[in-house]
Amino acid sequence: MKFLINPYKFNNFSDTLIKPLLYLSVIFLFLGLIFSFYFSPNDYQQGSTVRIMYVHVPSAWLSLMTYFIMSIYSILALAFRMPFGYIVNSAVAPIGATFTLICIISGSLWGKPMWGTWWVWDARLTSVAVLFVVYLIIIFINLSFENRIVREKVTAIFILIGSINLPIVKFSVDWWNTLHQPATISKLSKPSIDPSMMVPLILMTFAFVFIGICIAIFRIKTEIHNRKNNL
Amino acid sequence: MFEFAKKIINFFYREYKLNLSGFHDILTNITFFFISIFIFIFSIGPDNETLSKLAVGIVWTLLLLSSTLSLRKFYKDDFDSHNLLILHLHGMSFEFIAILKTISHFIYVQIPFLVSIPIACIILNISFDKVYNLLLSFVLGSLILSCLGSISASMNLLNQRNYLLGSVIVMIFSIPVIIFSIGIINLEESFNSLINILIGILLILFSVNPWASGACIKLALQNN
Amino acid sequence: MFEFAKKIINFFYREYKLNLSGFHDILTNITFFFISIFIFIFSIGPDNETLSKLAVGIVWTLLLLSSTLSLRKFYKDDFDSHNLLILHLHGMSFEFIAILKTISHFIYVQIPFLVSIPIACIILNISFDKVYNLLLSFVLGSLILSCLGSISASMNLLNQRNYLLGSVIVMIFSIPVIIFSIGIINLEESFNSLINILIGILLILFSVNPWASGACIKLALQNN
Amino acid sequence: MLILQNVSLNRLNTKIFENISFTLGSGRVLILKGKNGSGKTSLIKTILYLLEPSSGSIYWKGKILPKTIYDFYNNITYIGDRPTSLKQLTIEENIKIWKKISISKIDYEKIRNVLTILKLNNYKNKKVSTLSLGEIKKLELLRLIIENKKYWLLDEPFTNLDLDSIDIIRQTFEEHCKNEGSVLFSSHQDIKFSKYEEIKL
Amino acid sequence: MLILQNVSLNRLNTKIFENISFTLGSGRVLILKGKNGSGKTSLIKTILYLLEPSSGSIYWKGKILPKTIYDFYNNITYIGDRPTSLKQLTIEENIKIWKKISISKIDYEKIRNVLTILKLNNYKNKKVSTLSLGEIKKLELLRLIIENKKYWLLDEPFTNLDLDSIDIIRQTFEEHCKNEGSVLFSSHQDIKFSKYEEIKL
Ligand code: HEM
Ligand SMILES: Nc1ncnc2c1ncn2[C@@H]1O[C@H](COP(=O)(O)OP(=O)(O)OP(=O)(O)O)[C@@H](O)[C@H]1O
Ligand SMILES: Nc1ncnc2c1ncn2[C@@H]1O[C@H](COP(=O)(O)OP(=O)(O)OP(=O)(O)O)[C@@H](O)[C@H]1O
Ligand SMILES: [Mg+2]
Ligand SMILES: [Mg+2]
Repeated sequence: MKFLINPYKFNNFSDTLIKPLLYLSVIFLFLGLIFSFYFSPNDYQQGSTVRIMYVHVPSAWLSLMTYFIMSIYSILALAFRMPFGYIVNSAVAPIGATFTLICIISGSLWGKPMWGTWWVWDARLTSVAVLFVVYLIIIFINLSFENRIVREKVTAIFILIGSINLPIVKFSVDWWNTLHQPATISKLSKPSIDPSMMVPLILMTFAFVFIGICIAIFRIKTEIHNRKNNL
Repeated sequence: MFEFAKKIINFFYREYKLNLSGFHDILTNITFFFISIFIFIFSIGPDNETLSKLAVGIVWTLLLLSSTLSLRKFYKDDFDSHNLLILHLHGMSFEFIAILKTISHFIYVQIPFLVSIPIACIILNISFDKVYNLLLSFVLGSLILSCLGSISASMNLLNQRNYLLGSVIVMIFSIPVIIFSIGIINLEESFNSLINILIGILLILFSVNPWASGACIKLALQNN
Repeated sequence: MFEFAKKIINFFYREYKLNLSGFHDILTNITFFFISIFIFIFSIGPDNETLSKLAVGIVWTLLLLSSTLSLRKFYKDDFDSHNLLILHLHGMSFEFIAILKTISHFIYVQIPFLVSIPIACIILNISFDKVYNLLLSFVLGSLILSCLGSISASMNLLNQRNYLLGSVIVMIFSIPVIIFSIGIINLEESFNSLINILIGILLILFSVNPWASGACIKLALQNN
Repeated sequence: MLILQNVSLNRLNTKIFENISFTLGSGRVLILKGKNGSGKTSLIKTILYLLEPSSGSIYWKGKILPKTIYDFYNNITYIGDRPTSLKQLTIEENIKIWKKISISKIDYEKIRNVLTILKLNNYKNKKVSTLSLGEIKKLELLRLIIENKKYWLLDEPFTNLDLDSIDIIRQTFEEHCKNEGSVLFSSHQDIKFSKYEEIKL
Repeated sequence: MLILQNVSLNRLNTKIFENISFTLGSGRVLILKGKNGSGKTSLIKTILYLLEPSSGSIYWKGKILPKTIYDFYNNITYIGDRPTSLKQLTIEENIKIWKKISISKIDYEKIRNVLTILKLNNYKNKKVSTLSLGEIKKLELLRLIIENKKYWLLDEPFTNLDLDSIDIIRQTFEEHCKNEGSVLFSSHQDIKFSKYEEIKL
């Protein structure tokens, strides 16, 4: 697992990994789209708008996941002095921001038929909005500070402080009663969702994961390349 | 004539370089706007009804804030580094510089805000039929604020005695404007007549601004 | 020891001279504060009950927004004219300078605000028994804002392009502070525990601030 | 041709200088000399008509000045005593802005040559805020080449420059004069020109 | 006594200077010379330990520098290449602030004398923003007298000054050296001292 913390190993390993990942993401996306449009039932309450879920939920999970990964790498970078962490941070932040944006847009498209408004200020939605802004600030810090050392440190510290927001996003539905759906799929015990909906959801989740990893690999590789040339 | 147009374009190119180092600067502006809205919501509470009642006021306050935030940059930096003088020596009268600066303030500082107003309407639950009126009044209002900002920023260059005139009285001038514009959204019947009043104020300010700002800049250059 | 105290006093004398001549900035802030209050009154309508319900939140947000107005002055002027360096050569470490600057920001920028809060309370119909709690939470809150402001202003020294970024960072960090302080006023039973949380945040920031700001100033001096 | 006739200036009710008269024709170098505070900078600003002379008059091409001021401006390059380049931008970006502002038709090749002569070529993509004082001054002086005007008005152009650079600038002035240009500048240093006049303030 | 041993400096991965060694003892004048961009300002900042040398070491009173830095600071006056006086205040207010900041015990009579010598006495109540460049520079140099330290580090102290003022400053330096003080400064101008050393960069 050295390739997860060493830029040179990563570079080599990702070269062998990238092709299968590309194939996998295309396949899963294809299957997922087919399943979510043709082989899944309409919800008895929501009609066909339920299909938004197959975009909404994976992107929501991934936005949280990406931030979690960034937090881990920030710790690695700050506490264990692994510069690869900084590389990952700056490469992955825009991807996370995109997932969050997709989550928000799909959520509000879903919310209009379900709740009657695009947006309410309940705890879940608000904390996701804050998450999005945090992502944006991370990107801005990366773009605005000229001194690389400062930029990296500030970003990592900011990511760590911002990670307070993660549990709030995740558990806000349990802690406060809100409009938003409480955890049904990702419950630790038994998921309370119909299998015919579960399949496309899982397929789409994998598709999103693979696509995300592919883009991340490209971005990390260019970042490593840039650093080599600047130094 | 052709050269004249070129000069204007080049002026805006320069302002662009000064104000924005890239697209992410505009995005930062917009983010600032949204975070401010968040903070209002956190402190006022997420009750939908009060929110949509307060929404117009919130957006106005933020517009006012953003234009006071950028007042310092309006002329000060260029004045201190003698760049206003250099521009003048390239054949632009101070009045003309004032006009161009006002327009570029509108373009580079206010427009990023105006663009985000429709989204703000969504998250603040302003009904969509109001958006058109709202945008119209905001465009007029922010043009007025740009003119007022130009006058007050140029007065601030004289800074020694006139600071009271500079910032504060100009802000007080903006009160009637804001009252009118808020009225525009709430009383829908008299929309046209109120808009006309706003346009009137704008025209007056737009024609006063070059003379006032130009004179202040000139005086400031003599005293410095 | 005696000399040390003298140094601190003299530092504040200098800050006084610096800030007083920039008095119009403070005035601009206060005017902004009151104009915004008027804007809200106009957009809500003078309905007393909603007003006094929302008042605390509004005042808080305005406090926050206007303290971001003054961020630019925090270190920038002294840094550009090398005065921070001169102060350092007179035996003050950058950390110590950061502490003193934060305190002087509190004294010369925030306190004028705190003084105007009672007036705002009258305008906004906040009942007088709440004023004590309100003031206490505001004093703590504005100290926290001063610390945050110091950190972000010193970070902005390293970032000549995008000065709004500092404000944005301050604002996102102040969200929890605002949530807590608003809680203080609304839930009167748990007053003490919430105040303790605020004090906790303040202490953390107050001890982090010198190191963070000091490091940033030092780096900025090296790169400039 | 620029003619000053008995020009005097007051600032804040104190007399700065009195009865200055001279002519700046083509092919000439005029050097303003005088102690600190004797009014060299003020005189240059008076010529630019930023300060109004309290008595006397200034003629440009035979006409009294404020009337033909924009034609006058069109023929001069003024370089003041403080840097005007934008600190947050690089040398190249600054040059680009200056070129655009003055609608200069000079081709980039020539500018690059001058940059090489001034030893700034390696710093083209460095931000002005990270240059040394002398480098900034040389960058300022580049405006002379970019704007390509006939009359040059300069306020202390040699401060912060090393001896080599001073010589390069001096040569540039001489050459400019050979091509019918004219130069007026203030300086505390003694610079030797083949032909020049001094104005004592 | 300040000793530099083989000090080198890199900035942004480019070498600025290499292997500089010298000793600044009491009663000596050291002049830094070099072309624009050769690193004079950077060297002075390195001595102040604002920039960390990439190799070599600096000793103050026999101890390596960052350890005794505040004692070192306590013995020097540094005057940089840009004005630090507060523009919106008058000369007198600036002097008062400097006196307070450096907890100087010098009496006001002496300062007034110096002001008279520098011909600034008439402008005491004028704002710094309305002074001429040379007057501002002279005001800056007043800090040497106010702070009354033994080691003077100056970056281009003679720019913008007229010949008379340069001579006054030169004499001040010489006198300071006679009283066991020492002076290190950078300059592009040739100033004649009775006894001095040059460091080429
Ligand atoms: C803009 C508005 C919305 C945002 C920002 C948002 C955000 C999120 C987030 C962050 C998650 C992941 C939570 C987790 O991993 O536990 C999530 C999950 C989910 N959301 Fe939304 N959502 C929005 C609107 C909606 C709407 C309108 C619906 C449907 C009525 C909905 C239904 C769901 C469901 C069913 C899940 C899966 C819950 C689970 O089992 O974990 N969301 N949403
Ligand atoms: N902040 C900085 N970052 C990177 N490089 C810098 C910085 N400041 C200066 N330099 C570079 O370091 C070199 C030396 O600069 P320095 O200011 O020390 O020169 P100097 O000898 O004082 O020149 P001058 O005589 O023009 O004042 C220059 O080439 C300059 O471009
Ligand atoms: N804005 C101003 N208002 C009032 N007086 C001024 C102003 N600017 C300069 N002065 C005064 O006018 C006199 C001449 O100033 P000026 O800047 O023209 O001198 P200078 O010859 O350029 O001096 P230096 O050689 O120091 O640059 C000085 O005594 C100065 O104090
Ligand atoms: Mg001068
Ligand atoms: Mg230098």
